[in-house]
Amino acid sequence: MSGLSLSHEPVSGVAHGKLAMWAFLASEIMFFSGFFGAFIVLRNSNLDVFSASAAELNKWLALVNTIVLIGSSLTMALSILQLQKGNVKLFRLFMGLTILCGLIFLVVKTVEYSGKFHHVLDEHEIMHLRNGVPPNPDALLPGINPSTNVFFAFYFLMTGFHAIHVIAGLIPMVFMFVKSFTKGGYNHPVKVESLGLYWHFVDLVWIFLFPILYLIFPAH
Amino acid sequence: MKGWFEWAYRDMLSFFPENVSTFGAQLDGLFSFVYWISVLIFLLTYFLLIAFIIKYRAQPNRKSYHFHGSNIVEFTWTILPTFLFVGIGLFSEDAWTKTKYQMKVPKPDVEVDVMAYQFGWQIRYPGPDGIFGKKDRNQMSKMNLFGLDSNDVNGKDDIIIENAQLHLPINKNVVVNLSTADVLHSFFLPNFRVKQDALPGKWIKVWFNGTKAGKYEIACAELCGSNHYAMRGEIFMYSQQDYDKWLDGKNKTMLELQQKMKAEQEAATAATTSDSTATTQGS
Amino acid sequence: MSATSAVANNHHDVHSHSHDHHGHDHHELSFIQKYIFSTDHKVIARQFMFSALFFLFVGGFFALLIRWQLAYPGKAIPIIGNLLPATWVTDGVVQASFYTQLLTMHGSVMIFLVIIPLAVGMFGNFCIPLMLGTDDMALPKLNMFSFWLMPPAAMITMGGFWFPDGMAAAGWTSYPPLAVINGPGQTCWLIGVFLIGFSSIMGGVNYITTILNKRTPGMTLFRMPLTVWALFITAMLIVLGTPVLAAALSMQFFDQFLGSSFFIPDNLVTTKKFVGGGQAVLFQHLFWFYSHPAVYIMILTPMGIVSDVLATFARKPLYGYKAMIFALMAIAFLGFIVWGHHMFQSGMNPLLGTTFMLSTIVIAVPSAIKIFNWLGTIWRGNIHFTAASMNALAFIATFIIGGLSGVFMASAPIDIYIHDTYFIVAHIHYVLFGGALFGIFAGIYYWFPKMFGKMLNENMGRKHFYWSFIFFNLTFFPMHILGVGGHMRRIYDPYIYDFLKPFQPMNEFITIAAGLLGFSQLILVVNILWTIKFGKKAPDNPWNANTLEWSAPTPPPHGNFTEDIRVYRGPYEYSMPGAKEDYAPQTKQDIPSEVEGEIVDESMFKAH
Amino acid sequence: MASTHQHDDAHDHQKDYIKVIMWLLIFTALTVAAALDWIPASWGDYGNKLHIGIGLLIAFAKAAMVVYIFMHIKFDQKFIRLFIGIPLFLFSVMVFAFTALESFY
Ligand code: HEA
Ligand code: HEA
Ligand code: CUA
Ligand SMILES: [Cu+2]
Repeated sequence: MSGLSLSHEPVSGVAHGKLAMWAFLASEIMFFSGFFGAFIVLRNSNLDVFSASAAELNKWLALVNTIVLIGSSLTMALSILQLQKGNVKLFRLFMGLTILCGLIFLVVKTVEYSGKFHHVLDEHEIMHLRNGVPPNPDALLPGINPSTNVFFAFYFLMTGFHAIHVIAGLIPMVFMFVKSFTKGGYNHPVKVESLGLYWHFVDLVWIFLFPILYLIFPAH
Repeated sequence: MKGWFEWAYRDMLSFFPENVSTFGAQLDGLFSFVYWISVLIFLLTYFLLIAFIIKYRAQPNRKSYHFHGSNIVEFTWTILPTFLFVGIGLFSEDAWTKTKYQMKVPKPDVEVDVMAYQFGWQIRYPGPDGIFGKKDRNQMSKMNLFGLDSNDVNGKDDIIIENAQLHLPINKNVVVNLSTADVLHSFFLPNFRVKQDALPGKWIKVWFNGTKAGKYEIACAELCGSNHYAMRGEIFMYSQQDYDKWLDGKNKTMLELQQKMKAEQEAATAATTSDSTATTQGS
Repeated sequence: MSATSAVANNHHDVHSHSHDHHGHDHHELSFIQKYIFSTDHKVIARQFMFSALFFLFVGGFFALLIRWQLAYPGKAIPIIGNLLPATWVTDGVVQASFYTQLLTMHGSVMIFLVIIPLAVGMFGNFCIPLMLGTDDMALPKLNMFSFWLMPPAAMITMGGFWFPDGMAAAGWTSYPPLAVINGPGQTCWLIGVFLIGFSSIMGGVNYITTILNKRTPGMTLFRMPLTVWALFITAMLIVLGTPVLAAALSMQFFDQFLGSSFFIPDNLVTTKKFVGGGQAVLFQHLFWFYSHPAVYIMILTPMGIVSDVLATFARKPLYGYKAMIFALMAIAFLGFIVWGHHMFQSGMNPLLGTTFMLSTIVIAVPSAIKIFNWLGTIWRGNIHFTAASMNALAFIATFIIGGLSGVFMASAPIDIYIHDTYFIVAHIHYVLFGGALFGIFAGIYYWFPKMFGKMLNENMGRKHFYWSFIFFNLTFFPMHILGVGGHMRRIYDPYIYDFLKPFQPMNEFITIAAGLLGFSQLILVVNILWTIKFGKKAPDNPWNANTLEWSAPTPPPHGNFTEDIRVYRGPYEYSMPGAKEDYAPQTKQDIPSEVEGEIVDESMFKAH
Repeated sequence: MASTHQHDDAHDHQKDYIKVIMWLLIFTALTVAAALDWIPASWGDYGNKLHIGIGLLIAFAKAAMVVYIFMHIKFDQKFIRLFIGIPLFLFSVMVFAFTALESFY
């Protein structure tokens, strides 16, 4: 029955993988919308706590991460171009760079998190960040953690889920990268393209996280 | 077994518990308005459904009518229900604003605080001085659900009722400030057609005006844990005289209690610095 | 298609299940690859069907325990009372803490593990590729994944069973703060439902891709059967709604497990300590932003099925095909802006109550359009009564009642009194059991021959229908009356309230009817099992229907069709005047008749 | 599984990408600069609002560039825009309803 052509060419003109990725990204937008919506509501009712807490975050590490992530978006886009052109060497190079950027991002994130976990709140901070309520000694995580206050809950929630997305993106990238060194090579431009869409989306989320968590709380 | 079929030939509307609040009649009226519309729609659609099922049941030599539908018909049965349903919406609006809009809550003749907790209700009257003591959320605890500020003298004489019995006069605008100490609860007075969820950290004004003296029930209508079902309270509606009598009795015990406390405190002043209890109970 | 091709197909079935089209077609697949980890959409549909029917009995069993307690509080459960675990019952009597677990798990199981898998998982998988004339889903591996996420997710959802505190006990709505201060059973529930949601999203993504991309030549969007349209729109609801639930669940998980306070305001007087600063209503907003569309996720597909079944058995074109599609779209769109009607009494801004009241009432309009079009479909038809068509008619009958009770609650001031009473419970079951489940039954009776190659026993099918329909109404109609009487939902023992004492006989009546209703469902199971073993072989097109799946061999082989498929007309061209047959399969090119068998031939997106 | 939509000229895209990345970096610098303490404290709440406004505006501009160029919305079929448009619409409905939580009454 191999003469049949029941597995049709994509009718909409967009390859299956890519279309599915777009549908999935629509879903992802709604996922983060839930967080952002909640963030707006709770920010409005906890302004003081939010700006006091945002001051504790490390803008500069986040800036580094922003640049790293934007850079990885570029290398990702370029690696897709190269694979479409059939230039495997350059594909490998750019894919490798993307992975590298992803890893740097995660390392910086780890540094940032562990800084938080090692931060013991002093009297002054307990007043400002926790309205005078002493931290819960039984909290699962030490130092500054989601139970510190609503702002940090959002911080860990949003950056945490973002980091999970980064990791989830890195796994297939490493797979493709490694595969491109094997004898068969790697030649599925549509898959790389779909993954690229996903990766740009991850970048996009960060573009919003960066200002709302780290930046737009002025010092005064 | 005996009571089983009694309900089968009773009109649905006759099952409402007795209404004893001023706006209750309007709400019940709205219900029966929608009810009769629904009955009409029900009869219309069921008549067509059953008639078609009988009339057009399969017969060997009948052929169905090949017809795809008509835009005029579609348009008609889109527009007509729209008017009807929007009508219901607009018609409901008045009762909604009246009962729930916080800015439309009438000036209270009697004001009480109701604090829900797992699993019961605490009720607070302002006491002899007629002023509620200040509340301080940071002082809330199992012993002090309202979080009465221990430094506020106005709070010392507040009457707190712990056994979920609410006593109120009839024909007076009652405003209940509703909140909860822990999880969500819902303040449900079936006979008054009142229902409002209690939110932790927020005071919501609920108002009603009872029209008939007697004893009614308070229920919790929001799942709040395993004993949700047992959050039963009682509400006693009195004529003004009876209510005053009850209230005077309460106030008197409060004053006596206060004086006794004061005396005790003075006696023990030198010895220890004991915590002055903000509240006493009554029932 | 002839008997020979059916034989050939069976033969074919043994071979080639592999999905990469790079040769090696002819190796034998092990049992596991063929029936367990299969990527064939038809096998996955069957897997969804059997697992969901299993959970129907689990959920139904919980419901019967609930009913026992409400009718005879404090009395030991007969027969099985002493077999149940000690954390559930003492001396055979249901405990108050177990009762809340029961109603929570009943609601969750029925919604997440029964109706959604049946309506979306099973019919989506079975119908979409076949009705579009293609060989499989666009992403078969993803499809398999989306099924195999379900069993572990189901286990995790009920995982609280292993903890001393028991399963989740905050209602299927899981409102904080209650849910947050509950024990590990709640954590399990959160994770489980999150995974189920993920599985749904995977499915939805796949359906959207398949429908947009894999239509056979000639199959324009406006030639798709309504079942596929309904699934398409349902998939959009899933893709756009479910992630919001996932977000809400994640936040609740943080509150529950990591001690944050998204939904916890300051100074809660509970044993668990929180820093506060959150808002409890926020969760309700997020939850209903998903869960209202979710009720349409559960009803739209059955609506599509009913449209197909009615047109087939009335031998008539569907009345107002396009109007039906626009009504589906309108319901889906409005479904996203009405969620607040679940929160009229929650203490949200009453002004929002007004807005939500109006939008909610407006959503009745497209539903009315659908009802009238169904009535128009059977008008001047020639209705054949089978188990399938009777279930479809029952859908209309019960959905009218369920929908009308929805209009009561949609009016915010009326909702003040009936919110959280049995009036709501009656509404739920009229739309979910009476609506969704009857629609699903209709679909099962309709497509079973194609799915399994055997004709279901019609006699048993009718018995199942009559019994279910009668006992369904006897069980759930009286609940409206309980609601009017003020009977709260989710209460363990109603009779501690004086004003509810008179309702004990009615509760008893309901319980007995519910038991019989549960018993009636056994007929369906017996029928299915009996048919699979002894049933009569099904012809390729037993109902003389038009849609593409009936042009495939029975049961369809791997790859579905034995010849290339081209579509020439819409799906509902029945009884064309002057034609020889009273049906016109979408694949048949020339059918001489007096009318042109066309509806429209245009499409929103690029067509062939 | 081949894409039916061919990208005509790969080289052009490369130029686009480089341009976009430059703008992205510039905007990043801008947004960090804007977040510094340059608004006089006397502007009070308006100053805060301005901060937020600028931050979000820049973020949206950056996002638009990523979506348009990197994610190829500009070059792909038009209907793909729905996959972003509809969620954004729903998000705005959501935010509208949520922020009405407290106000009015
Ligand atoms: C499949 C599921 C399903 C469906 C389809 C619906 C449909 C509707 N629902 Fe329902 N609903 C639920 C499932 C569903 N619901 C569930 C599970 C809950 C409870 C959740 C919980 O708290 O646990 C609930 C709760 C619920 C509430 C909250 C009640 C409360 O908690 O206080 C409200 C309030 O407005 C509501 C309204 C409606 C409306 C207006 C419709 C409309 O879509 C109905 C439209 C249909 C019709 C109106 C009938 C057909 C029309 C006609 C016959 C034509 C009329 C003719 C003329 C005008 C001439 N529903
Ligand atoms: C599709 C959804 C669906 C379905 C099919 C049902 C089916 C049934 N439901 Fe359910 N119900 C809900 C969805 C559903 N329910 C939801 C969402 C809630 C709200 C939950 C909440 O408040 O959070 C609810 C709540 C609910 C309540 C209110 C509980 C309370 O508020 O305290 C009640 C009470 O009577 C009830 C009863 C029933 C009954 C009797 C059935 C019957 O139709 C069941 C019929 C039985 C079977 C189909 C199975 C047959 C089983 C056997 C024959 C047993 C044999 C097996 C063994 C002995 C192992 N349901
Ligand atoms: Cu309190 Cu239910
Ligand atoms: Cu709803």
